[in-house]
Amino acid sequence: MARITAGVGVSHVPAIGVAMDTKITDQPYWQPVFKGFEKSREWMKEKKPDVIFLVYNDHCTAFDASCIPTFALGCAAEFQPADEGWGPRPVPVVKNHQKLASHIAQSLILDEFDITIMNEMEVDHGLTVPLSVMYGDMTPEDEWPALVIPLAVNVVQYPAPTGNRCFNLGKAIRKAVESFDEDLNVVIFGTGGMSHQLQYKRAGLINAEWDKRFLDLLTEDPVFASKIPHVEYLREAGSEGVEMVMWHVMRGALDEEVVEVHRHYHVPASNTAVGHIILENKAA
Amino acid sequence: MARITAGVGVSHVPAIGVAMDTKITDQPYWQPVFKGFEKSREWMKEKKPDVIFLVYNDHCTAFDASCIPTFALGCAAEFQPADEGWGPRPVPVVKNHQKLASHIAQSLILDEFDITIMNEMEVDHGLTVPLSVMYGDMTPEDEWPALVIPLAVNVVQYPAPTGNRCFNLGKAIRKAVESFDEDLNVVIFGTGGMSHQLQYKRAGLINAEWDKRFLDLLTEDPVFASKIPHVEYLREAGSEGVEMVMWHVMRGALDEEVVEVHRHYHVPASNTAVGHIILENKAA
Amino acid sequence: MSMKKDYEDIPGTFVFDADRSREGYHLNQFCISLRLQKNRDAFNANEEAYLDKYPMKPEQRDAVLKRDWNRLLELGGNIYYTSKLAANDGINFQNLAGLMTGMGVDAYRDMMLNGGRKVDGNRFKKEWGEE
Amino acid sequence: MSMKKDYEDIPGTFVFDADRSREGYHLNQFCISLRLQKNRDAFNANEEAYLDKYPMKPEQRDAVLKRDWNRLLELGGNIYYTSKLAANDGINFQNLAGLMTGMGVDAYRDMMLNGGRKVDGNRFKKEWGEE
Ligand SMILES: [Fe+3]
Ligand SMILES: [Fe+3]
Repeated sequence: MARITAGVGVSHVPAIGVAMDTKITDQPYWQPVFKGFEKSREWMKEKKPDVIFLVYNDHCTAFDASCIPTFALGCAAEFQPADEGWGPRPVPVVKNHQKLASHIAQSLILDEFDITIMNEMEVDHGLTVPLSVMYGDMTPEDEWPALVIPLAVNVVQYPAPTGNRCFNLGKAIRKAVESFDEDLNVVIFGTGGMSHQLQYKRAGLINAEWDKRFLDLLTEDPVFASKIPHVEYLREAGSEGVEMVMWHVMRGALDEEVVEVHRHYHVPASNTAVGHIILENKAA
Repeated sequence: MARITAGVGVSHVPAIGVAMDTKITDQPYWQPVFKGFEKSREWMKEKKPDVIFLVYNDHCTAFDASCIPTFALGCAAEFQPADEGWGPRPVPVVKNHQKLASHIAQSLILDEFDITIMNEMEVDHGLTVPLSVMYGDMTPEDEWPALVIPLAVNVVQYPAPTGNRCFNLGKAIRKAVESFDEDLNVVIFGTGGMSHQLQYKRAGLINAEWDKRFLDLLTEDPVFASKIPHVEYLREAGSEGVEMVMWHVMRGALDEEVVEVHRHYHVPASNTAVGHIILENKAA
Repeated sequence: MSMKKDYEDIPGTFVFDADRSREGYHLNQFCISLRLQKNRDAFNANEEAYLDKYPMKPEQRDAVLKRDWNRLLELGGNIYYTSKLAANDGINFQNLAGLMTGMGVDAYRDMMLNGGRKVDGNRFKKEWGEE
Repeated sequence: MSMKKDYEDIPGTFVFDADRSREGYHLNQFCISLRLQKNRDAFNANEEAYLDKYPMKPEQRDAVLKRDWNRLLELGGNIYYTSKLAANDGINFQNLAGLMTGMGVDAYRDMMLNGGRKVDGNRFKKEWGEE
């Protein structure tokens, strides 16, 4: 049977992708950002997930304003890195575990999650930057070491799904994975955040104290964390900080009690606080 | 405040649209189909809804297989009748109450329904045939007497949302409508069905007994009706009979107790059993 | 995978689930492209060349060219898609059903006028002598 | 309509809700079109002619032509969309923020290096002397 063994929370700042793609990660500005992922890359090598279930948001790339799904599950065979306005990232094409993806889609809909099924989709930095930081440098000729099932969450147009809804979606994803008859080690990623505001006169807001409390809660009291209302993210963590609702999907898919095996926090990467956590199920 | 005063269940057989568009409704084949809508057209004139919330399914017209939303709510200013392969129907463009539509979208997402917001969408016979049978002949130069908010439900790729999910969505739509500060008379339509199978060797299946029981339950025991599992629709009412899950959205938006003011049932229209019911809230 | 399909014992019926949808994807995308007149014109001018744009399996392509309506469904086609190919050929839903059932258009129409196909005897594959 | 907006008292911030999305629709669709090189080329060759394809309001069009980044947001633009216009001009997210805040690119970068904008004093409009 397939099982979810661990969860990864990680920011997906586009400038981090640019830093890797332009080979400037050892510059003083970037060095401390990447230092915090050294242990993560070791962990990935040990953990060797067969499949990554990757929760992210599209940044007006694959989805324009004509069609805005709350939850869009990628069921295509593969996903090309998108041109976001400055050319596609030079990273491998993302390959799906198509049977597991459509099994999850069916299971979620019967569990009363109103998923949108995507049979064609390009993926932007929201999906590829987490893979890059966790796996290290890769060229388009390489293959990502794991298959990837993308779940795109609307966090651009208000309202994003509630934290509670995301948390319960995580539980339903776990149930779906565990009812799949192939022996697969699945790791789930929740991405985005942490505190940041990209727009208007309050741009540049960072709230390190709030972010650290969020990381603490995620490990220790995830149900409480999932009840944080949208307005708190917006006010305390910046208008784009609301991306953090996606971390609750990851957390909901794990055991109630988890072991925090790694944490990394750094300000800034471009406009954003970089946060990262690795949580393992105890039984795993 | 806006309020939902009544619900309409009605089949949306494409051949019914063709019969109206080609002016053959008084032929012996069609006459009994349309006879049953005479009272409905009178009722619409009396009832004068400001807005129709119209639950229907797209038949691989606006949505191809690349993107399959479970629930897609139309938030565009207007919706053009689509070319489904034999030219667009000669009926008026469908105009939205855009503010109410986006109010409902927001309210539903905060109520944990994972709606897809559509800001551009063409509409097929699933939406225009119910308007035609309820309002009578209209030309593209006319205006539909009501504004229309379309909700497209996936019933083409298995699984459709459950009956229970649809019923609860109806309740959430009602709550959203009632929290909108404009005095509006809203009527909700659930469309599709009744029993029919369009495909393969069992095509032509009709189950009048099952259909009539469904209509009875809809009036008298809607919660029980909403628990009917997918396999029962598929087996008893034909593979395309599963469209009837959309009637539960309509029923869920009404009071527990309703008055059945009209019913019509006829076999056949093309491959399909035509069913129609009008339910009013008692207080309305 | 391990999700049991409680609808698989219904005779003469394909439930268009994720497995069928995956199998029929390019076939169905081809069919829906015929919704638009310019695509119908291109297809009708040169079917083979038009089909080259859709990476479907050889047997799917063959079923399209032969208008083998049942085979299209067996290979992952869905009726709402294949009906667009039928519409291009001037075949409406009812006549398509006449062909798929093997009854022929007139006998099918008569059956519908007489109340349609009864559900008794048509609920389970075993009633059709299938397993 | 009667849904109360509990986020309206946050200073220097637009929450891109349904009302803003409706207002900014054509503006945002224009911006996202610049995701693709062929559209960037067409826009850069003749901005006015390219903008004619998008039925936006005159003041939105004017703000595009003037690259008035804050005005774009005030008129229903969303940062993920307007950043595509900025990218076309060679302005990245950080430098765009430098412009929108009125701080200028260098002072903004320095603020970020020093831990970013503090939340204290930046939670409520009244803290900014706004209402
Ligand atoms: Fe992001
Ligand atoms: Fe239908």
